[in-house]
Amino acid sequence: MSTPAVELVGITKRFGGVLANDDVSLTVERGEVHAVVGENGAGKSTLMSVLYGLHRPDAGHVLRAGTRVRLRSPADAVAHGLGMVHQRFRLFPGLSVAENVVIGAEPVRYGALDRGAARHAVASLAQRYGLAVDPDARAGDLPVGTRQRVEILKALYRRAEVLILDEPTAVLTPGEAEGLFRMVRELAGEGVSVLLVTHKLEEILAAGDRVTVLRGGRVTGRFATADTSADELVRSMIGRSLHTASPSLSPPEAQAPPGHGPAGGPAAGPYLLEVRDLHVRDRDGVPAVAGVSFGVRGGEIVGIAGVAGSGQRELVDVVTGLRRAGSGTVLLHGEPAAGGREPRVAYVPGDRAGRATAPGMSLADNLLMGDQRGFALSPGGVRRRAAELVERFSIRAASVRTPIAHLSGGNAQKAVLARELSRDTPVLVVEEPTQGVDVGAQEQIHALLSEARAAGRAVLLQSSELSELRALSDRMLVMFEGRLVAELPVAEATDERVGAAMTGNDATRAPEPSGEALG
Amino acid sequence: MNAFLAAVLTATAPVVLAALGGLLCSVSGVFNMALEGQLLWGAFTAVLFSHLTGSAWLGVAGAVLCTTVYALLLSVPAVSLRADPVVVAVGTNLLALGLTAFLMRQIFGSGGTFSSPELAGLPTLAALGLDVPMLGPQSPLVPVAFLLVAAAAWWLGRTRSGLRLRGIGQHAEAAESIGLRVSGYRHAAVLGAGALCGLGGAQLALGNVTLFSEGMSAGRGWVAVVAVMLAGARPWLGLGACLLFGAAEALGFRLQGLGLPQQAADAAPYVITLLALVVVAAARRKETTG
Amino acid sequence: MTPPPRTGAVRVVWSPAVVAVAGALLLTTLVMLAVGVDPFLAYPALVRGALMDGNLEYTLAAYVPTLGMAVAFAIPLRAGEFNLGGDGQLSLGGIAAAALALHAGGSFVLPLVGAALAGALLAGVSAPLRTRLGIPAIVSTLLLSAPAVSLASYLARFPLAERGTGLAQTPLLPDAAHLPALGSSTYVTIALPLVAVLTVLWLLADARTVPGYEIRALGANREFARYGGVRVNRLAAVTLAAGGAFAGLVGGLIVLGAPYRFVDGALTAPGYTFTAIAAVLLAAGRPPAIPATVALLTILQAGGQGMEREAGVPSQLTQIVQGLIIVFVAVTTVTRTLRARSRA
Amino acid sequence: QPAASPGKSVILITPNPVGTNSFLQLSVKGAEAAAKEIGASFKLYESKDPTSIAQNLDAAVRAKPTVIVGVSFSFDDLFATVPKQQPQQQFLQVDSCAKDQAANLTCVSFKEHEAAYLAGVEAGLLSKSGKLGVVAAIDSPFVHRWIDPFFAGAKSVNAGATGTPLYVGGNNPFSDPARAKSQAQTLTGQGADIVAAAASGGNQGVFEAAAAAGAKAFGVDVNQCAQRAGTVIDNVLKHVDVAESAALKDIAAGKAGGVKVYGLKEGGVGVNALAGDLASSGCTVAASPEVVAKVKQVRDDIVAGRVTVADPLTG
Ligand SMILES: Nc1ncnc2c1ncn2[C@@H]1O[C@H](COP(=O)(O)OP(=O)(O)OP(=O)(O)O)[C@@H](O)[C@H]1O
Ligand SMILES: Nc1ncnc2c1ncn2[C@@H]1O[C@H](COP(=O)(O)OP(=O)(O)OP(=O)(O)O)[C@@H](O)[C@H]1O
Ligand SMILES: [Mg+2]
Ligand SMILES: [Mg+2]
Repeated sequence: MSTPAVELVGITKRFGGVLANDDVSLTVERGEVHAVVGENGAGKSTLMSVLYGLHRPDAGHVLRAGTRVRLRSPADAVAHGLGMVHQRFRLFPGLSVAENVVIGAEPVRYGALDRGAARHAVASLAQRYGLAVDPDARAGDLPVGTRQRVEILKALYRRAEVLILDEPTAVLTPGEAEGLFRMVRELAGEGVSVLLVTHKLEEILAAGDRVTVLRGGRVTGRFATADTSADELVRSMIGRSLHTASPSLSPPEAQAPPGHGPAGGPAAGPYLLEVRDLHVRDRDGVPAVAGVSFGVRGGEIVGIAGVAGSGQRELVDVVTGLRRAGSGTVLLHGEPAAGGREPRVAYVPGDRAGRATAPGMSLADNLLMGDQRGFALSPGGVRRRAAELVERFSIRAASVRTPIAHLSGGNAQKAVLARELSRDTPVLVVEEPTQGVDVGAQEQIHALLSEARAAGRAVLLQSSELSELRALSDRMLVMFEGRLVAELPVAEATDERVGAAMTGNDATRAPEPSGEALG
Repeated sequence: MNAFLAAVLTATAPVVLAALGGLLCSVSGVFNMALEGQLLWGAFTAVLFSHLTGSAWLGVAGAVLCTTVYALLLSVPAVSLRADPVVVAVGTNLLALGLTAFLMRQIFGSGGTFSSPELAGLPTLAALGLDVPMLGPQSPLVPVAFLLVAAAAWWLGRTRSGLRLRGIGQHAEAAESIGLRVSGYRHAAVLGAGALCGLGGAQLALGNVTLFSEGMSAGRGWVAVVAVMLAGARPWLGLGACLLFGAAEALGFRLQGLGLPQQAADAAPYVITLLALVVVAAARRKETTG
Repeated sequence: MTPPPRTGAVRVVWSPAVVAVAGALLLTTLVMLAVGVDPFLAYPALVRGALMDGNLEYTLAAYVPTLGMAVAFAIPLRAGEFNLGGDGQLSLGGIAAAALALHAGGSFVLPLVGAALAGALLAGVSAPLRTRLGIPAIVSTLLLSAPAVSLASYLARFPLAERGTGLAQTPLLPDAAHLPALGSSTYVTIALPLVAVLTVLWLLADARTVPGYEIRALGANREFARYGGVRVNRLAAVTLAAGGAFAGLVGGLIVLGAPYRFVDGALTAPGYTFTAIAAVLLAAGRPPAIPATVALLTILQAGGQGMEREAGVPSQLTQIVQGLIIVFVAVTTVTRTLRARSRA
Repeated sequence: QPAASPGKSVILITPNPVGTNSFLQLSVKGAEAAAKEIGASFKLYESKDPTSIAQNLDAAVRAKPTVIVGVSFSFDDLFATVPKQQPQQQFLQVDSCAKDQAANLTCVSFKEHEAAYLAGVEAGLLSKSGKLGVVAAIDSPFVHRWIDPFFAGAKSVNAGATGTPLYVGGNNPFSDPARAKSQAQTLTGQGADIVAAAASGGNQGVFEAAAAAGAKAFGVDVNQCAQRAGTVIDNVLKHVDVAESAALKDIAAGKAGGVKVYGLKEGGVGVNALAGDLASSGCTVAASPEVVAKVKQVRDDIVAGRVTVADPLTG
């Protein structure tokens, strides 16, 4: 082989008392897709940040194409042909897509920005890699999947020879993720090296050439994907096998029989949540939910599938009381919801930094939200309660007083789940529960959701991972353009059928507004 | 009507220059409340250099230079040392008030007001052969102020550095992660604001009048801050806010002559600005919901 | 006066502050030497001017309104709203108290209540402007301030004016409305314990009550608070009004203390509002530190007058010194409270 | 500790920072001069607000000087009580007098309205348009002593004369020359050909506006004619320094107490037209001997009581 594109040699990085990276070495060849995996808090983001000049290592160094380089800032990294797509996007919300892509390396003509050239460059890059974006759209108005594309275009435009992707698929729909990996392979074919951080093992096995596994800041395994298995990777990551096959590891055929959760038996409780002929308009007055009706019984998990932007978000907002319905009703225990944030509905939002947490507040304060009652509040009590949750849900944090922003992404997600699952509500609404969460934690979270079902709660689950929906739900609803276009017992929810329904191509079974769901 | 327009333009020019500076800072993500003190410092140094050199233009140059240097007092703590720009501004405003009055006594030997027949004021446009009767007798810095707004609008929208400045203000981390030197741009914005305040101060002390008087910025920097808050990152809107404010003020003077109490005239610009804001906001609201 | 909600809070407050003051003193000494003022004369004069020779009374008299205005700014700030309209709320509260004392008679209670209400009303106007029209409070409070000051000034100049004097001021308020003095002092009145108690109550509410928690959450992330069932618009309005009430109350307290009348301009001239904002920002998101930062700035100002009197330091030099100290203190107590405010 | 100096001393307390206020500047000058003459040391305490006035007064009382001078109405409340509590201490109030005057309080006040009336007479005679203006700092009752009598004087010689006052106001009314200039321009734009300035630091702005419009102006307190040669007709003078230093010397000599009112009669107020150095004053009224003659006549009438000038403060 020729000189490696990048070599990280003996990287050690300490944050106060936390040893985030401990003597980590890693080599990426030209044209290689190199996956980095590990539990939440294993040090993946830190390692990538070191490579991209965001953190300076306490020890160790970086070789780029065989020569030692000093990366003191992202500017240095960019100059050395590195590009990074952060999981929390770093786009300029008020700038256009084209501006976002070219900024920092703008085409100029007669001293002024050459906006035509910028637009053209973006359009041709987008076309070449099959990334559909409108160069003139405002970045802040784009859906997440498109933002991801813009991030990638940014790196491509700069002709990054080493592309770092930190959990790129966490917010993508399966279709989008597939497109991304096609592009990754294509780039690799052109000689670009790709560093891919992810929790989704099937992605690694499908798209990666080699894998480096981190645990507790140390390298615990190096594999060629051709010679390894999901199980081996998991063992290397968490030091043991999973109790049961993780949903994201196993093909659908291996799943438990439909309608049977760990509690066993089909759900049969009363309807705790009912939605009748719901109509909702989005902020611009465009109908987002158009005549949706369904019900969720106690002891049942109902999954909602759909392409992003099909009305799921608005539906959840109305059910949780964060948005007013245009018309139609939401019934809880058979009574109409009171209006305003509904206290009988616990809710795990998909937008972690924007809605589910206040990043600047302490972990303890974040764990309290929704449960604050009465007038007096004892800070000590709040911290004790938080410590209990941290213990029970094995959240890794320096202390309950640390701002939640300092937790690794997966641990912040666990904190949100801990808070909502511990609330004693009849109805539980969950969006993207395992987004950015490692396989061990995924397993734990799935078990928790099943427990909630067993306890007789009604669970409404929205996820962009079909496999997750299949693994957990008793029934699946598919939304398309604001309507429920399919209701499938989980046994019938094959990729083909759900996929067809999600894209509006399924005429087999559109549920009646007053059908079985409302009994 | 011409006289009214001329009065508005004269009164507004220093505010426009200061507001433009504040707007650049705001675009770059620094909240600049130090405009009042910098305007005062600009007025003082303009008079000082005009007096020392006998040339109004050297006075202007001196004011621009000195106020840019003075702006380091904001830019270094707020940008490099990450101090709260508002607190620093409170300090530098106070400092400017004390320093100008103190230096005035030390240098000119008199307190209060300094004016002298030898003090060179800025010529009028007419004197330079550029008379525009519509605008009244204005100093050349008045059209310059308005042209600078146009230039800034173009620069922000159409140039490489303008785009980068906008990006930095919107998301500093994002800017950093594509290799932009955030603090460099912010320093430039704050110092540029200093230069503009220097220009504004020079216009105030050598254009609007030809003298220096303790505290003569008299709240113009605060009006500029309000204009920046209203305008966000849009220079034309900032200009509009300044002009609206100036027009309301000039109108207030005229109504005072008809018996309107002084207090009502004082309040008029604020009330009118707020009303305009309410009307615009309500109209926009109706548009989106209706 | 400060409850210690956390052990070591005092240490946290003081360690950077001590550095700041030391550095500022060094700088100031250099300025003094440069202009020929004897620091050995000036510094003792500063301390005496603030704390000794009977000056403590006046320092306390300035401390009380400044602390009150600091809380008036800090309460909405916790919810993420900026109240820059302190001067207007202060003036309106002051004139309301004067009007009530003159025309409604009775003790100081009603005027104080009226003052607080007037301030709350004025600040409260900013709430619907923000929730219904999207005009940020930082803009509307500032724009409403000047007209309110003008209104108070107009009332003092015409309908409520005292005849036969050269100043625009109301007549002397009736004795019954005067705030009872503490001990033999004229300027230290029950305003001191009143503001102190209210401040402590606010600090307790902030740290140890559910509304306090909700306000903090609202300030930290509005959507998060909404998600958690907090009535965000109402709470934001409440904090704005509460801030305004505090400012209005301060206006009333000033007017009902010596010289027992509303003198046009006298409430805004000392610049309580901006001193208070600086103090709150210096406290950098730690409310328990506010009484200390207010004390620091008040002592500087009161002591500055002492320097002028005793050491013959010209008042311009005092301003220079104060300006330098504030910049210096800002640098050493680095804060992150107000980053994205320019986008307001 | 710099305790009260063993010898004599004078402490002057201002109600506001001296800054651009020519009246306060003059009172400082007067006290300083008097202190020198009587061999006393002099200290200036500048106040910022009512509380700091009281604090300064307290400090002054502690320092036990020969005389404590308080300037303006702002001392009315304090001087009604403090002198009684400090019977050993001599006090002097300039420009006003506290109620129930104590024996150890001396007062000096001025009839500036008489001088303003004379200026009005000049303006009435010299105005062609008959439209007069005043640019004053703020609309306070005291300031009306420069406005109402000015217009009254003009009307007394020119029945058709009209007057418009404008107030600078705003954020810094006493030092906003640009705003003052703009207001003077408003007045000249409306046809006023004479604008009197009573705007402290803003006066020079008024003169500039008048000069640019070919109009004329009046100055205040001190001779401001030289500030804009050929534009300033005359000044409404108030000899604070003279009156104050006379009072201080009296007190030092043991003649304390009482109110000394300085009007035209006492020579405490006036206009440059009446001064001996009129020719060299730079004031344009010097070029109109007939106006000067009329002014002298009206002055004599006022002194003799044949004409009374209404005091806006009491009337
Ligand atoms: N800036 C920081 N300050 C303090 N601690 C940090 C910082 N960055 C990372 N850490 C800690 O270092 C450890 C490694 O974090 P890192 O973000 O690299 O994990 P990760 O592998 O990316 O986890 P996840 O999968 O949850 O994103 C964690 O314990 C984290 O809390
Ligand atoms: N303000 C901060 N102070 C200290 N550490 C921080 C701060 N913000 C983030 N961190 C740490 O920096 C690390 C990298 O942040 P990054 O934005 O990549 O999140 P992440 O943990 O990788 O989350 P995700 O799972 O969403 O990728 C995180 O592990 C976090 O612990
Ligand atoms: Mg990470
Ligand atoms: Mg992560």
